[in-house]
Amino acid sequence: MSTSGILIASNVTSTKNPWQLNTLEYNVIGIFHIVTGLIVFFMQTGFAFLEAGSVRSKNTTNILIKNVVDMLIGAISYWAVGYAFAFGDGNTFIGTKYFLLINLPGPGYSFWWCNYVYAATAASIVSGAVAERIKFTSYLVYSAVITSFIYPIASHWAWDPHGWLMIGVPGASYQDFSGSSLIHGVGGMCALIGALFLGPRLGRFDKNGNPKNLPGHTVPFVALGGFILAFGLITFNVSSYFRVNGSLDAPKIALIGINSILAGSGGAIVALFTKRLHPKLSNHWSLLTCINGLITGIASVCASCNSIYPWAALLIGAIAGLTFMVWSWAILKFRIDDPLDAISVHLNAGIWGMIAQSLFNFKTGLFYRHMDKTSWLQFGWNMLGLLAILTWTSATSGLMFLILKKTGYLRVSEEIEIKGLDVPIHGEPAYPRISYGSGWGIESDVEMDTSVLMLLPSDNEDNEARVVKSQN
Amino acid sequence: MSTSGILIASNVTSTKNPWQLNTLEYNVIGIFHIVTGLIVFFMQTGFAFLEAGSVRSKNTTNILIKNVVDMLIGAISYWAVGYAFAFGDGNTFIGTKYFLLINLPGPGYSFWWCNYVYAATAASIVSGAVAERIKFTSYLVYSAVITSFIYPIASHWAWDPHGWLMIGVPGASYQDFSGSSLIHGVGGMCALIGALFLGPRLGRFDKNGNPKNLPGHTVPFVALGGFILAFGLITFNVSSYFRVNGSLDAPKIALIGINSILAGSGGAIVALFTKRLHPKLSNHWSLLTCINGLITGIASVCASCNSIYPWAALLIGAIAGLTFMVWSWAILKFRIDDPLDAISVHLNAGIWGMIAQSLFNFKTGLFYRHMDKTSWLQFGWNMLGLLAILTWTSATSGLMFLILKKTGYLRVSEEIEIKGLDVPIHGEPAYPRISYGSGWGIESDVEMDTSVLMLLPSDNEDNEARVVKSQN
Amino acid sequence: NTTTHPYNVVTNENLNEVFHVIIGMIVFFMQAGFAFLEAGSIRSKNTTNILVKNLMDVFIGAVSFWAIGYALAFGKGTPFFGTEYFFLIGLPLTGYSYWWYHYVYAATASTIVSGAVAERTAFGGYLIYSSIITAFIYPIVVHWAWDPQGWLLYGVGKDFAGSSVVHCVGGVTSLTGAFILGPRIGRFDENGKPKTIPGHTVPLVALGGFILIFGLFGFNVGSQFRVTFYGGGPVAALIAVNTAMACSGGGLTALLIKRLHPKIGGNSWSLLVCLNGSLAGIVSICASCNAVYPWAALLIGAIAATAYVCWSEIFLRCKIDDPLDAAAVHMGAGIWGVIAQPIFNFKTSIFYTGFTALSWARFGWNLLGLGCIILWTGLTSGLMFYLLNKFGMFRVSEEIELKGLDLPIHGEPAYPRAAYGSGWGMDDDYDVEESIILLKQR
Repeated sequence: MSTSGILIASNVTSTKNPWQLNTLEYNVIGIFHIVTGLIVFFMQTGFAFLEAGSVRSKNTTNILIKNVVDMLIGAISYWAVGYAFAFGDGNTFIGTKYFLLINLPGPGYSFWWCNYVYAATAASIVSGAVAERIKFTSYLVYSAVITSFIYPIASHWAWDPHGWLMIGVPGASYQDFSGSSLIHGVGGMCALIGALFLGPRLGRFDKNGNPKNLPGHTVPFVALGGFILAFGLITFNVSSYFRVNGSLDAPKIALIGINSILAGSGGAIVALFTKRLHPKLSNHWSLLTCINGLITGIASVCASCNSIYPWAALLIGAIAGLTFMVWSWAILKFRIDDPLDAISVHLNAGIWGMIAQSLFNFKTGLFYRHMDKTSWLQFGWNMLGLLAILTWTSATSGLMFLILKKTGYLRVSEEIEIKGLDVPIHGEPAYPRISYGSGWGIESDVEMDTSVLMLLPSDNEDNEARVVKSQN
Repeated sequence: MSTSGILIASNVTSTKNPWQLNTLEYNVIGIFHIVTGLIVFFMQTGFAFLEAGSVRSKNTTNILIKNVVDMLIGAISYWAVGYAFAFGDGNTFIGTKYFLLINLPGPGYSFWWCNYVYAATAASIVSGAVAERIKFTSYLVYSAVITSFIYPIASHWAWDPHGWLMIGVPGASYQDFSGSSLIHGVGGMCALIGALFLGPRLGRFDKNGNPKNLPGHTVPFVALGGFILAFGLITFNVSSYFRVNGSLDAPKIALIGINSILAGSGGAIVALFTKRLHPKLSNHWSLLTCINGLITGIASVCASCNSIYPWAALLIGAIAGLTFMVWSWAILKFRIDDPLDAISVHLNAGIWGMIAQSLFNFKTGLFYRHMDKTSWLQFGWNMLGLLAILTWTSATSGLMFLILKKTGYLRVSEEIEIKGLDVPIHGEPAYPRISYGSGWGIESDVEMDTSVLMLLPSDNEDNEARVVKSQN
Repeated sequence: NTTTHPYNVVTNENLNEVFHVIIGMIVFFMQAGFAFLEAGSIRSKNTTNILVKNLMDVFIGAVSFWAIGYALAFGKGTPFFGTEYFFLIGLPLTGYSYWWYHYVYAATASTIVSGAVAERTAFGGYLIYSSIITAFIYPIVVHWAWDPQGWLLYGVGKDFAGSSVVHCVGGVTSLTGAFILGPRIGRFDENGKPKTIPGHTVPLVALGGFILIFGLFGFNVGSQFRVTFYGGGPVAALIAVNTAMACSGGGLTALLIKRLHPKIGGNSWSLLVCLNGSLAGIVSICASCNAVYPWAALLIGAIAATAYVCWSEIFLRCKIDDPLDAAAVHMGAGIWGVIAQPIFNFKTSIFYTGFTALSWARFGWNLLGLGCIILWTGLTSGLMFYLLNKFGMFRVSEEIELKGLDLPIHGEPAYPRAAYGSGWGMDDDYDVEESIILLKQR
């Protein structure tokens, strides 16, 4: 970020540069940002399908369009004001330059690109928790507010050199490498507030308040989303290593990759086995639990993946998998309805990730500095920062959701919720019956082979006969 | 592949590097590993969906969770022991350093990352062949054994400078650029042994031993898997070119990409046309055959894609497409049930790839050295290595599957196999009926347009009326 | 020994080409995007058909661009076509990454067509037209516009990443194909009124859309072929930013038009229109993404989406059945993109140079090039489709069209009924929880 300002986009074509080395370095860095940023951008697909598979078929188009639109709205609002609030110099609280990217120096563009995809991620997290019942217009509003205001200001505090958390106190400054608290914490907290204001889906809890399972309609889509998210989140962590020109920078990036996959593995495997072995749970090998454990694990090493050993990553992930199970149980106890477990995954990972970072960091962690004063100071500052970020997020998003609720824009009508959002609001049922089926009589549960055999010879003859005929 | 990579890994341990340019080069190399490794990692998604689409809907969650878990288990076991066995110096047979990555020098991290994704690939191949009938616990065991023991030792032989195949004899050393034999051969052989020990799925062969078609439940998932695999496998080959700093290294990388896609094209087109035109086959333009031909083609140039001309790649791929059809027919003749044709694709590609490499390599191939002594020696050494690798794999995986079978952990009960694995074992049917359908009367085959028109105006009014009401 | 090598040059070259290869991979993945956008937009009875076509595009494209296409496009020769490097023979090593990158472009141009002619094209005819596009029609246009020898490049116009070269070629071919093929049975009723034929799976369309947007970002960024000059990285980043802005402008504009315009649709928030709008936005910014400011990109994208909606309406009025709106998106937005380039370019455009003669010449040259490209593509593809149609190889029989292509032609229904259902009694509307409890007691 401390770009020793070189050039603006309009005069970058000069090929003569006395500092060839610098050029190369800047180019390598730029390319690295762009390529990894592209992959992180692809993560939007992951969220979309994780969510699409987890809702009922009657709301599928709705959840997909939300995920498409939030990346589009995110781009515009992060371009217009978000980036300026986050990285436009300014004071310790908020940035004030580069609105609409005006006067942004050249190297800022790749930085914008990376940070835009992060902002879009923070907004996407929320859509899972409020799925199947929020109004589309209200969704448009809150995703704009998150990417233009709530998230940028939090990231200004912690990631801009002018931010008060980044400046810190002598001996300590906020350490959140790739956003356990800033992205997952902010996203997860907004999700919690949103789910609280919206209330549970109809039918989620019976009269006695016991939860009823509302299964998602297509497990393979959930798995697709999970795979893409794993791919994207690992790249996310890797891409947060913003400079790649120093000695041993590449190995450190690889370390980040390794830590991410090990933490994900720890989280997934622990969650999987907990679900299988805990006497009070259903004792199934659950795919959904496994995927949520995976995401929680990776999200919880975001804060520390550049500065812990692989074994610590595995441990952090494993504990995250466990806390996920606890959070998920507690959220249900409080009768909060979160169709995607977004709160238990992201908010949990944000909080635990910041704690773990303060414990296991191999330079400043409590365990490595034998709990000396500096490491306690660092721990305290991290906790303070985490608290500040979560308070900020819950206050602002609470206000926003409150206003939306008061004006009646928050939740769809009961009829639409029960009958499904796709048809009345989007006019596009996800699986129109009329487009299914063929005319070859396979529709009924006829024995497959027989019918193929039955059909084919005559068909082929017909077909070939026709071809021959038309050629004559 | 690994000569240059491992040299980098072992030479650059000093953190002080006077050569800034060297730093840059190492960084570029590291970034290249990491980014391409990430894309190869995404290939897991490809395997998952290729397999999910090819099984029946009652086993979909099962196959998906297997593919999620094997990449996670792979990470842990390759971190704990796999990498040490493969690249931890040691003797000609096995490596002995870097268990748990302890004391791994910096550049080794990006090397670990790339090799981990390769190991996970080798393990994933197997899950297709044993689909729809293997126990989940047994799956956990074998994917751990493959990634921690069977594959790493084979790759130590051929890719570590200490391995006996790599050292070779004067004038010849094993040539398998990106793993025709090491990844596809090992994976395919494990698949064969697994399918043999498990026996066919119930209903796959009738009383007279004639095969019955058990079609997969969703062709689009198969296609999704195929596309992702093509993307991943081409990157796989490209990423195996471990250094990118030499003069003309980048063109060679591009050559690898070109050879891969041409071989894939050759394989796919030949398989497609064989299926269409061969009088004894069903004469359809078959998508599944086309995808399998594609994978076989790319896998068979793994061994040689850095050292053949594009026309040779096309030819190798085309022959691979043909041998795929033959293998597929033969496997069925022997009444081995391989739901994904994993054996015919990968084992076939492994064997043919090594032969083709010895024929068409433009430096050492039989055709280019006019069958002189050196090229025959090279050919012999390659065949010996292939034989050794396949023998090693079949012996160890045979023992493993035998033990699993004897202890009764290998195959699910008949009831569960017939009724499907998803519900009893995973508690998550892939498409829960309860989550389908909406309340808007589109379910029946009502004419789409009419019903939309019928619904919308009244809905909107209702909706708006309700909004107004709630605002008051 | 690497420590004595002349590093700078080598690293520059390597960096450029490594960048091409990696970005090329991402663009390659875009094929999957097209495949799923199309697969979700048609009826289930033709799903396997459209998937196998999109897959074959990759292979046919590779073989024909290797054999002939690259030679026509980038071999030395005349200003109109190249004559060297057939089968890549004699290609210098440094040409390989160039081939790889342009191959993925070529495959893109031919894939666009399959959407417009979906659900009714015969497979044999498809194989033929797809090879001709990647071997002949598209490479010649590329030679004109992007080869140093091409006659269009001698001029002053610019098409940075193929608004005209890739997307117009694909779009115009789609248009002629859809026109000659005629509409699907049942698309227009007796009075000529269009009837909606919805696609069978919206999530697959969304999947395709996401992958396409991802791939098109790579497409635009990767078109910055040299990234090692002073400031090369920032320009690549500017391209990504501009693409994001155009994509957003397009998607949101199309979404709002569909929601608010009284005459279009049911005033719903339409996912499909939103996706097509964002694609149109990216298509239109291809020509200028390296040389406009982000606000201009937003504007260009928004106008492109409007153009897409209008073109789509026009084609429907003309009773041209394009199931994917491929012509409206790629041709409509592509034309606008080439026109927008000389208007908004911050170095050479009309407004930024104060209406100089040179900037007007640039504008004119872009229009001329655009006209020539459309004319060439329209004529050659029209002739090709006409001949295919004449010989009865273009369209399947009425029976197969009505009953679906998957079974008779491919033998692989996309969702075989026999593969569905389990034996656990979960298939009726049983309460999931109860049945799980039931099972545990077992």
